[in-house]
Amino acid sequence: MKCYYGRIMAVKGVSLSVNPEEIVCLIGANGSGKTTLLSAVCGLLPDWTGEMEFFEQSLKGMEPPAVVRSGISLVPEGRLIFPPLSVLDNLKLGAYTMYKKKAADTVKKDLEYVTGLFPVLKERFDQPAGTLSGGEQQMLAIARALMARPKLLLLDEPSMGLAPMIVERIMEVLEVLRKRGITIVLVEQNALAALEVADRGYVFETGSVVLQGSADELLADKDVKRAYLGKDYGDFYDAV
Amino acid sequence: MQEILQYLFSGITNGAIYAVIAVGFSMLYSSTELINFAHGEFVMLGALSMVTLAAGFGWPLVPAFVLTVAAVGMAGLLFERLAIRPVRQPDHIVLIIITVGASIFLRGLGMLIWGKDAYSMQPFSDHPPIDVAGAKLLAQSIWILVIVMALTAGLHLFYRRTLTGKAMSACAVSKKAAWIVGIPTKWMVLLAFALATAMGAVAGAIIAPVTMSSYDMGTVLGLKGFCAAMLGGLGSLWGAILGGFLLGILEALGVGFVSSGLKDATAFVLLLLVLYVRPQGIIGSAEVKRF
Amino acid sequence: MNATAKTMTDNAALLEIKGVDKKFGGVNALRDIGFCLNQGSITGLIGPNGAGKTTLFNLITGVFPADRGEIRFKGRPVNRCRVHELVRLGIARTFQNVELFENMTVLENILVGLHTRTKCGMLESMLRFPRTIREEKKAMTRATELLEFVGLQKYMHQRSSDLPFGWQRLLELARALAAEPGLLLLDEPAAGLNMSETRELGELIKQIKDQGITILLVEHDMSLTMSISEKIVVLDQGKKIAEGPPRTVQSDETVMAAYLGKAKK
Amino acid sequence: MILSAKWRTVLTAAAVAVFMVFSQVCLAEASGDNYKIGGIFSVTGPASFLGDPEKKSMNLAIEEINEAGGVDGRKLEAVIYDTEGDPSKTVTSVGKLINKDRVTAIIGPSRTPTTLAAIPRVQRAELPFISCAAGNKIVEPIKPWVFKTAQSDIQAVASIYKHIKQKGIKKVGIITVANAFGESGKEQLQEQASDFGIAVVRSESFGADDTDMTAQLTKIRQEDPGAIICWGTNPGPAVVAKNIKQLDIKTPLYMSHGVASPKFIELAGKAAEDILLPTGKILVADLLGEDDPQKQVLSNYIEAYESRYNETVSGFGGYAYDAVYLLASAMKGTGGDKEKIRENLENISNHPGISGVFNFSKTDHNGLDPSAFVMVRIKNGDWKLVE
Amino acid sequence: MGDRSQKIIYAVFVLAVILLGWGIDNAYYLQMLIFIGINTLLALSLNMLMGYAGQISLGHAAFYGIGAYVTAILTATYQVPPLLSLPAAVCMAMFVAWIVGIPTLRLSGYYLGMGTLGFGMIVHIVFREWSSVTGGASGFVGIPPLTAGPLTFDSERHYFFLVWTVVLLAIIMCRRIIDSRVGRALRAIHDGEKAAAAVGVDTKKLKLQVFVLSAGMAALAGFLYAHLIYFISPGTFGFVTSIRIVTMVVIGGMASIWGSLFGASLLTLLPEWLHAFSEFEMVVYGLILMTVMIFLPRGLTRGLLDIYERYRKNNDR
Repeated sequence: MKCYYGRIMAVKGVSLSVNPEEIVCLIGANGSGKTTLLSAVCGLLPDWTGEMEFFEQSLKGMEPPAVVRSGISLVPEGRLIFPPLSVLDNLKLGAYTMYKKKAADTVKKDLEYVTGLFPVLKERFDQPAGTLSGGEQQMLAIARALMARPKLLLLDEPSMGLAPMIVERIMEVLEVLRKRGITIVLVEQNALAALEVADRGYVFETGSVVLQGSADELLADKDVKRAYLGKDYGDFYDAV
Repeated sequence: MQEILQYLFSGITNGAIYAVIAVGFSMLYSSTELINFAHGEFVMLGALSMVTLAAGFGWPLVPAFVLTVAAVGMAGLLFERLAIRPVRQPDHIVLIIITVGASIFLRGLGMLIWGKDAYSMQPFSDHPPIDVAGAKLLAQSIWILVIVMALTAGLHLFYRRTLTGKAMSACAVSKKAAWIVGIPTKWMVLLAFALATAMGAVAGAIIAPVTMSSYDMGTVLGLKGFCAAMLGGLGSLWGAILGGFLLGILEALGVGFVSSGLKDATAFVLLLLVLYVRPQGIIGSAEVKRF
Repeated sequence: MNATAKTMTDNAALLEIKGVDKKFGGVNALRDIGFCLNQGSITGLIGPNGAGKTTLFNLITGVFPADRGEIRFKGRPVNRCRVHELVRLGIARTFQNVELFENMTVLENILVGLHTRTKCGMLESMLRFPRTIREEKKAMTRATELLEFVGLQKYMHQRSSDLPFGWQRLLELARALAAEPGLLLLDEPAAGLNMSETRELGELIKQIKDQGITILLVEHDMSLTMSISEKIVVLDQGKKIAEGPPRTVQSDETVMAAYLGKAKK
Repeated sequence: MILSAKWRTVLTAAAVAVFMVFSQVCLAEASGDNYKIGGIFSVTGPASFLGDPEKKSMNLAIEEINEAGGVDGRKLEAVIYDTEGDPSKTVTSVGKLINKDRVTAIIGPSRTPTTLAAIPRVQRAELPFISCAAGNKIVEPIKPWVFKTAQSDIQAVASIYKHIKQKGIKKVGIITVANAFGESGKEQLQEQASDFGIAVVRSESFGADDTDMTAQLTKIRQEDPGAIICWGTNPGPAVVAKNIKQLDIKTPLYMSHGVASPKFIELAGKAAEDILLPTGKILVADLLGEDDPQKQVLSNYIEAYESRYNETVSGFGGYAYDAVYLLASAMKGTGGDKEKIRENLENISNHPGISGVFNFSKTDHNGLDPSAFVMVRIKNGDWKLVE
Repeated sequence: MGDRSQKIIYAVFVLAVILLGWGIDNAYYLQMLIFIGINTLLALSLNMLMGYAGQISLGHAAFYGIGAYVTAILTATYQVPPLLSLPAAVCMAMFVAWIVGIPTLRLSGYYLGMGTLGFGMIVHIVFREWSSVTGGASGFVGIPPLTAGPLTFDSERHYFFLVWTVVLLAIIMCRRIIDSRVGRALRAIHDGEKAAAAVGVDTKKLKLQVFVLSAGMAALAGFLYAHLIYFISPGTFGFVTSIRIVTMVVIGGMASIWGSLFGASLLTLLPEWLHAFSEFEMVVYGLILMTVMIFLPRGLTRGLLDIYERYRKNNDR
């Protein structure tokens, strides 16, 4: 079993693949095309060419509801929770496709499971989601995505704007999830934190993959730093 | 004192009607960011269907009411499918003109079906007016209030308790976020249309006994409802209810203490003041949107 | 590190930022930011996502006022100035996502850029006085010059939205230059450009600097930022964490940590 | 590129504009040997309850006259346009009638504002013009070419006040609709009150589309008037009647002739009981004595209208019916000469019509006196003559 | 740019006006053309505001009404010569626009629409209720025909030339504004208010200016209307008219001067043609409006051009 992402024009012909039950992280500076790629996978962007397959099923022309039903959930950048709704309602909406599959019983179990992962959420069930702190909101966003029982979980910048402690906690949860058999694609700017949990990584620069390899290899590679902080001062024009 | 009470009764009755119409506007706006200028015409369809079924065909009230609301809701559904969804460039001004076109079309249709005359029908119950400290409260007013309250409570429960209701509010909060979690937003929009127009039909059906219904009654009611929705805050259920009652009561007091000729002016001056001071409406908190 | 900034102040500061705070609904977007931009220099403003670069940008360009602190341009406080007043004073900007007037031609875009440098009001345009015509001619010449500078003179009469993205960037740059700014703020000018386009842009920015225009650059493309900036200011989570010449900043521990995250093990 | 795109825009627009204009020109018809009579009524729009029966009555009258051999052997031909109650539309329609259809005379419009908008044009075109609207401004001051057949508010108000005075009531409250009809009624009510020794203690208004008038009525009730007079056209007054019953106000309620149609009783239902109003004799035609000069005309009209259109006769169609007959009799022997028709119209006397017996003169272009009205009371859902 | 072609267009336009003016003997057609002219002015005025500056107004009939009522009151009640009442009417409307514009133009989107709508309603109610001055709901009678020195515009032909001269001048003015510094700034506001401010356009001031200008033009149309019909009543200046003006602009094509002319012509003539449908008139009218907007959202002028272009491309292939 393998899932492939084919060539995508918007991000200049990227090809990559993710194996089941692994954590793959996509790192790179802002605007390097990581988020665009995730949006395309989820069906948010209709304009892409190339091929994308998930468990040998093409994702071409699928709209987000269908993508979610097929087992891919996205934790979007900026979380996109529903602030006026309660935490519980947010979670229940995450299970919208499950309810529609007439699997209301499993929803209850899932609810217990995700609140087991993030006990904070249980304490705040009835609060409007907008009143949560940033870290709690991020947890809620992940929990909400899990409610749809994804086989593949896509996370876009889960560490953005969060304290290191919370980032650590979230990364721990990702490892737990992987053990439960969920495949994870992690888009991160915080490369070190991401590479620590990931099995493999791809480094993006201006819309294409410039490096790929196992997490350990990448951690050791100096070029990773280059992708973020640029070549040394002066090298640039010398190269011209 | 007795007069003030009487003004209040009058205001509350009208206000309740404005409120239901405003809820229709608000509901549609929160799901689609569209102002339906044909909404008043759906009120007209509701009123005239109710009169026809109840007074014309002599149906009992309940089935007549249910059929009216369901039929107009269906009309709203058709409206979305035929006139709103095919729009190639869903620019706000374009959508406004389409709904204006729809309002003219529906008015014309109403005239073809029911002719140019006005119709009236019996109140829901034949109870004499109730005397409260010398002021008279109509039985129909109580009916209207009860129905409006039941409806509000129902909507509140729908939004709070049912998955579909929650999904609709989620759509209203952020269409993208709703889409990501797998909520079929297009269906939600369709549902919003059906519900909003059904709301209009309810308004029409409950006022049919207190006033005269004719094919051209919709424009003014639509405008007042729009006004009320704006007053309370576009996109908020409670804002619409509050705006409706506020508008109705202030109009009645305006008649009582200012001048009956300036009654409508009272409403619009109030509206302008609210817009200038607090453009998001009394309850609304949504950011002021632009075209 | 903050000390290094002071030592660099050779020329007069064109823009001074002192102790600026900005809150959004309880969240501190910026906390106690302060630095100077020297006349005729290129300064890079960098930092990870959500560091507050855009907020700072918006404060300098007058989109909203600072909660606390002071911003001085040419020695004059500009905290409360509205956007268009700042342009008149000489602060011009470009946008991250390129905000061109899409329904207008390339030439017209530049002519709008000349807005602050021309005067004719509505009545004058209606009656078309000789002065109006003269002014229009002058504006036209100037616009053509600017288009030549960025190399778009051939496409004057095309709709701006029909240009390829890279050229749209150049057009926006030319439009900002039309306002004859003393300070030019560039918000991610290289985003969406390919390598060679980025190089050309770098050259262009240097040329602009050589005309005596001070530049503040927010850019993720580090190759570009590091190679043309004389000074780099680094923000993280609303705070300034470093300031200095590129080489120093590149090897700064705090900066590394902010970008790459802290190593756990 | 740009230049040519612009050119095409202009050319398209120009071509379409020219096409639109000329397609109209080509449609212009040649006039035959018939006398063309123009009709402009608000067949749709808020005053359609007036315009619709007027249009039908005009057609009816013309058919009748043609069946009887026409005028001097020449047939009449009706050209009718809809004003929608809108002054600008009226002006274009009048222009169309005068210049395109080249009619001999014009009948209508149904409402006072539209009539006032039409007057300057017909005056200039020197065309006999018989309005079907109630407003007194139409014939006051006298304009040579302008006549009207509808009873004026003056006579209606006079009839009501006469009745109130007989009952010994001194104070009245009035509630009028906020449009031209209501306003003109209000003016007359306030002007004539002192002539009858009556005081108007409270004057309120309501919007034509209002759904509830209890607030206004509450305000009137505070003044404790001896009678309430409501001046409006359907459906507003029906709401007023209902509200008065609901507020349990026992004061006698008078209505204007604007609601003199069975539709009002249908709308107001039980609330219509005991309401008093002045009306042309048409509503009570069968109650009139055989000696009444209008009896014959009325029963003929009612029978013809009801069998032709299969609906109950309304109180308003008669205005147009009268206008056609008045015009036809004035046209006799003129050969279509407009000045002669005008003179003949001014000399008509003792012409029994639907709305009354017409006696036109140089100083009276309405030709009706208060006897055109009878007071009726609504009893058991029907009209009863009040002595 | 296109200076010469513009001159040719104007020449064609003048020629067309002269030809139509002399060629048409039937006063009815002249009258229709006069109405088209007045409506073109209205559409043009709103197009400046809505099409070019991107600010919607659902109460434009108010300014139309102010123009008509001011001249009516001045000329009929106070016997002021129309030549003097013209500036008074226009200035009055502009003044009101200025006062109202300051708070209203801060709003945007539906809120701006609602604000202008409310303003329009209030003005309409004032016309209706202030009967001692405006004649109230029954309308204002006795407006004199237009005279200017030795000229009297009391025949359709004269009025036709007057109105279309005004329209031509208005078109030239608008064209000039649009092609000028101010006009470019306006269009810039429409394309992106943020970016416009960022290049130094005082968006607030400019929006207010164009609102005032637009009000003045609408008042001019009102002035012409009053002296054409000699009678005005509040009903002409209500909500329905405001919406009709918006419809003219949108159907004709936003931000297109010739589109205004086209939209105004179409919406003036359409009801005349639809009379053939009698009872079905409203239904057909509504349907046409909806269909045009659904399939040609950029308005008829642009839409038809697009279709023509597509057709040509297909044929070339």
